[in-house]
Amino acid sequence: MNISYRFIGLLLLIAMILAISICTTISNVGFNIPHDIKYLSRWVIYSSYLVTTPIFSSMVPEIVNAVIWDYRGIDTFFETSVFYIAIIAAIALFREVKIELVKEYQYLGLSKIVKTVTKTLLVIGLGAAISIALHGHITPGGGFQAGSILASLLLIVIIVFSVHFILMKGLTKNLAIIIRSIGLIGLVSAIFIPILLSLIMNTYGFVFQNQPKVMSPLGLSYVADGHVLSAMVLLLNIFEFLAIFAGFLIIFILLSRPTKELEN
Amino acid sequence: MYISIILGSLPILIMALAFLLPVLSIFIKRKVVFDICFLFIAFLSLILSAEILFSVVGTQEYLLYPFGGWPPPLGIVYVADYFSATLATTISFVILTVAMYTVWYTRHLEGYVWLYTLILALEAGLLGVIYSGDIFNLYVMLEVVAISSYGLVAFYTFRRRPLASAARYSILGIMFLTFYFLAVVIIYSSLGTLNIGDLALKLRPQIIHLQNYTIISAYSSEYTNTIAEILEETALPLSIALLISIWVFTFISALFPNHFWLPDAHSEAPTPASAILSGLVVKVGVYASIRFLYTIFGPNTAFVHIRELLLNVLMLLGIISSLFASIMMALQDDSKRMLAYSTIVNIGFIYMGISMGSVMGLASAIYHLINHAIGKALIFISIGLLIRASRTRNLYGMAGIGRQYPLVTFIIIMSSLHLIGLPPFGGFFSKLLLYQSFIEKGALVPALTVVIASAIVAYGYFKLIEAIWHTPPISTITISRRPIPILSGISMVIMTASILMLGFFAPIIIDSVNAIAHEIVNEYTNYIEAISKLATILTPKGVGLP
Amino acid sequence: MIMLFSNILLISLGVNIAISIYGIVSKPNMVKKLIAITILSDTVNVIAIVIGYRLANPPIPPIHALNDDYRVFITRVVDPIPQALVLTAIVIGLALIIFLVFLTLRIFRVFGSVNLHEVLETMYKELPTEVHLYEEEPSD
Amino acid sequence: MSLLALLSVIATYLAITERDLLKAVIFSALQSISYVFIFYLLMAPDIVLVYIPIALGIYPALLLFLIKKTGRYERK
Amino acid sequence: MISSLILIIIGGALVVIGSFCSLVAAIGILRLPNFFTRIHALTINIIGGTFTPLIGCGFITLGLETLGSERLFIAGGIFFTAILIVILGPAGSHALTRAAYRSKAVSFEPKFINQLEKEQRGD
Amino acid sequence: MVLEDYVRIISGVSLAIYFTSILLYVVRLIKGPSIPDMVLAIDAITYSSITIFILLMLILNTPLLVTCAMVLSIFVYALNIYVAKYLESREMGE
Repeated sequence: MNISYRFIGLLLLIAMILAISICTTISNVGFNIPHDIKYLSRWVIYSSYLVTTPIFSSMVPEIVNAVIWDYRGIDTFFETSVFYIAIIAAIALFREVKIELVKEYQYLGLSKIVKTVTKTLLVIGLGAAISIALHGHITPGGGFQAGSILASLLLIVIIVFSVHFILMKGLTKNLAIIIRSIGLIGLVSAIFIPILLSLIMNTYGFVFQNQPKVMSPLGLSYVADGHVLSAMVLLLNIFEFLAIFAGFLIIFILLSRPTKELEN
Repeated sequence: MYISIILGSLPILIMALAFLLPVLSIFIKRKVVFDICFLFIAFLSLILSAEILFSVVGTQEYLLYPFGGWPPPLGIVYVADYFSATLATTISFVILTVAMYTVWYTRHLEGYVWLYTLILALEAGLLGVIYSGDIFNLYVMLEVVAISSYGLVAFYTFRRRPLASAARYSILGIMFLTFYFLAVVIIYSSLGTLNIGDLALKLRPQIIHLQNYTIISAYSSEYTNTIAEILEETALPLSIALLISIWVFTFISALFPNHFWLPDAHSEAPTPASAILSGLVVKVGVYASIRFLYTIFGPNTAFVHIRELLLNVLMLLGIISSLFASIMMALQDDSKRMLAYSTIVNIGFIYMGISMGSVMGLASAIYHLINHAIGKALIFISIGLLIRASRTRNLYGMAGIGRQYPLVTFIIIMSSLHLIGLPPFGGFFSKLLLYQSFIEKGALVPALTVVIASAIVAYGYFKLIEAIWHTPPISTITISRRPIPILSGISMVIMTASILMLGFFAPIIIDSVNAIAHEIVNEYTNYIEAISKLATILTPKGVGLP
Repeated sequence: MIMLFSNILLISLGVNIAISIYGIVSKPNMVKKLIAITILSDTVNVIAIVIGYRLANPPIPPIHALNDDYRVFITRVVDPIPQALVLTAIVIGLALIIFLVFLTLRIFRVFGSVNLHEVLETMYKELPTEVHLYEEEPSD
Repeated sequence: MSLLALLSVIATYLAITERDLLKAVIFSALQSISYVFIFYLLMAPDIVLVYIPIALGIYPALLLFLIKKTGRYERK
Repeated sequence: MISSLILIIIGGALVVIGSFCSLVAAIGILRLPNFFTRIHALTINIIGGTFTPLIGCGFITLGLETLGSERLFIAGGIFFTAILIVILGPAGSHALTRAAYRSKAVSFEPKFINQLEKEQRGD
Repeated sequence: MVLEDYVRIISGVSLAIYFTSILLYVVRLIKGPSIPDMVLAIDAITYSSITIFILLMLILNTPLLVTCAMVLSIFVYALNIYVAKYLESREMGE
């Protein structure tokens, strides 16, 4: 009886959506998908890989990556901070809980077929994630994408093999915190590189500066296949990859502790 | 217009130093090291933000920082005008004084590192909100503030009430901030830009001639001449975005219909966190409302009608909020809960001041905001000392505890008088200014509300003082007297001195607050001009779209 | 025709938002609230991406090929800025969800229930009876 | 695309009204897949790459951890 | 030119076979009576409905010379995806079926013969 | 040109068939009496969508989107594993 009510509700909902949209279309109200993009985006697209005037370019062909690391770098930095604070708050919520290792971890987990396949998958996925992180500024992808892919692969490993497997292999919580800190310190030092350089070279530098600008001639770049590409975004992507993946690892290790141990 | 690297690196620096503390906690176990680091970071932020304030006041120009060297609508820019510089200095000052108390507070607490880290992250987020000149960056910083507040509220994980109140607070907070993101997206889709100065420029096509700002409008206006038509087309979405964002800000600052989470959340946090949440975090919503209602959708835009309506609604909500919360406050038995309700009363006053729409009203709102930030933090930390001594928060349980600590009781009395609004403290002058601004416009109901709510609040505070000073102690609880810790004693004395100064130098402060309000209400072109100049400097000559 | 389709798209997304708000507000179970929150933030992200879409023949993702002509590219590319904003918003939403997951687990440990109505009832009920022993410290 | 949006409405409705939380998680996975489709059709490969691991890899796992620990059925 | 024609024709044929298999699998998943029979239809979907057309698409991209020098990269990606699916799909359905059998989450009705149960009992 | 038209026609027809089969899978997902049935339907939907992604990439001529299908093919496996673990074991972490 209950189920049938739910499906009648569903049908009414869909009929309502269709009716409202037809009515709005007939009365010519509503959102039209535009034929053109915003002028600001034109500027962003133009200056993201404009080799003719390198003083106003970010040298990143992947425009979304250019926006998140160059034009809006501080957003991304603080977004990583939000993630970090969430982890800190999670650790603070579970701060007095200890974990005991189970030595016979090979009897835990799912069947042998799944374990073998997961090992293969881990190798393949590690390669894919690293390539996505390294090519983040040329092809789709970047630090977050690679980090979250690798983290979810590790989650699959935790679920297939049990958390003790990962801990016995040496990927403990403290190691994850250290990797995460290396990533974050790398991020912070990378965004302050131009300022340090400017102090040495006696010019002006901006926080998050990627390529030469009007007021300062600093910039990190490298040449591949005759194309000048930004090395700064590459660095930031790698550090972000480390930070995101280790952050997720902390979360998963905390979360996958068996309940029995939590109660003590 | 000056480019200041201090402004650009301040929130990032605090956040990065806050990241270091948990890493150090793996290697170092001595608490003294972390105390020194914590106090040092808080002190550093006070020094740097005061430096920013002094250079803004000294040079009479805005301080700006473009991140990555991109001209404003393309990149993110931090802006320090008089208002944000003043507010940031207040925030750093309050956090430093609360930090001095926190060091004593955590002396037997497990997991003090997490508390320190969360407080520093909260400070970075607050400063970022204040300095940010970009509405999406504002969203990110609001999320930083929000998530560290959730973490602080849920800090006592072994007790029931903090967890439940944190759950309600965080679920609603996530929902509301998602709506703010929706509003940002709507604004971007209508006007094609995210920069506050650029938005302010675009929304006033009749007043400001876009040709004067060629560089900034070249970046983001597809129809430089026909912006008025675009405004007509997108009037409905923009009004919806304005309504949504103001609604979200009233949630953050706990105005009447959205206030219900505050008493639980603010009273269940650790005491230093309560001081910061109650004194500073709710002010973030006020700041953002002022930016949206005055700088962006100001009095001269095409949105006059919807803005007037919104101001009237805010006035009504402020009146209801202050009356309701003052009655609720007088009924409480729990000391921290009482102070939390007092925060809602004062937020009501501040919103009433904002919604007058005049220079004087805004000035009184800003003055009251600063007064309340310092006074509320002070009374929270001094009550926290007494709570520690008596081991209970209940007023009847705390009976007579004040006689053991005469200095603390004296400070509590002073700060209560400040918050009630009696001379010679700052609270009196800000409430007087508020009252005058209502009388000036002939609005009798708000003026009466200020008086009545203050009287009811006074009853609540007198109940508190009577309980801790006059009532004889209950014999079952043995109270042992301990010396007042030095650091928190110093911080309380500093804050008391500052609330006295806010009262003694009231004429000067009223003048400067009036100048700030005048700047925001009338001289909004200064903001746009500063950003436009920055864009002109940073754009290389001869660059244009093919 | 295009307007009809875009209207159906946007109205369905609006209905999704409405359903998820209903879920957040009226369902007492914390896990159900979590599911509703994920749906809400995802839907807002989809709306942001829809706003950045354009009608071109056919549109292409915002990535330069290394030897691209700007004039041809600009006629087909979709708007990159909403995509960048959404990328940021997705990670922020994930962080908040992670915090909520841990909070829910903690609530279950302490209260023995994840039903928020029950939890709040328990909380308010124990207010008059429980001794207010807060801010506890070891006696020294 | 509008068809997929309708599909996501179905999935959302079922996920919210379902009392069995495990089924609700599976319905929200269906909703995630339809959103992945929409992102793909709207030409946002970066979003797809970050949304797939998060919405199909991490959210269901977190929710299943929670459901395993707190109980499968939603009480009235 | 001729080689690319052959590649494209083979690829097109594989895609058509794949879509047929997908339809068959859909009908099977919809109409078959219980979970353990439906898992066969899923296998048809994995191998016939996904692996075959992906190989076909790889051949088509190899054959289409208008895609230019990037087509090797795309075809590599497609073949990689196909191999991943061949590895992961059966393992995933194995895990699911095993869990469903062990936890008795699925009813056996209509049941004709349960060979696995007999073997486990040692008959 | 003839070759491209041929490819386009074949891919278009296949796309239509794949979308139809996705609808059928959705019916099974809604009907599905037990949890493994529903997961099975989700699996089938995801596999079909991988194929659709590749075919759409051929039709729209946007070669950079191939990575999306690759990553999606990794994560089909995830939901299977999670539900299997949920059904099979006492704790998710063990």
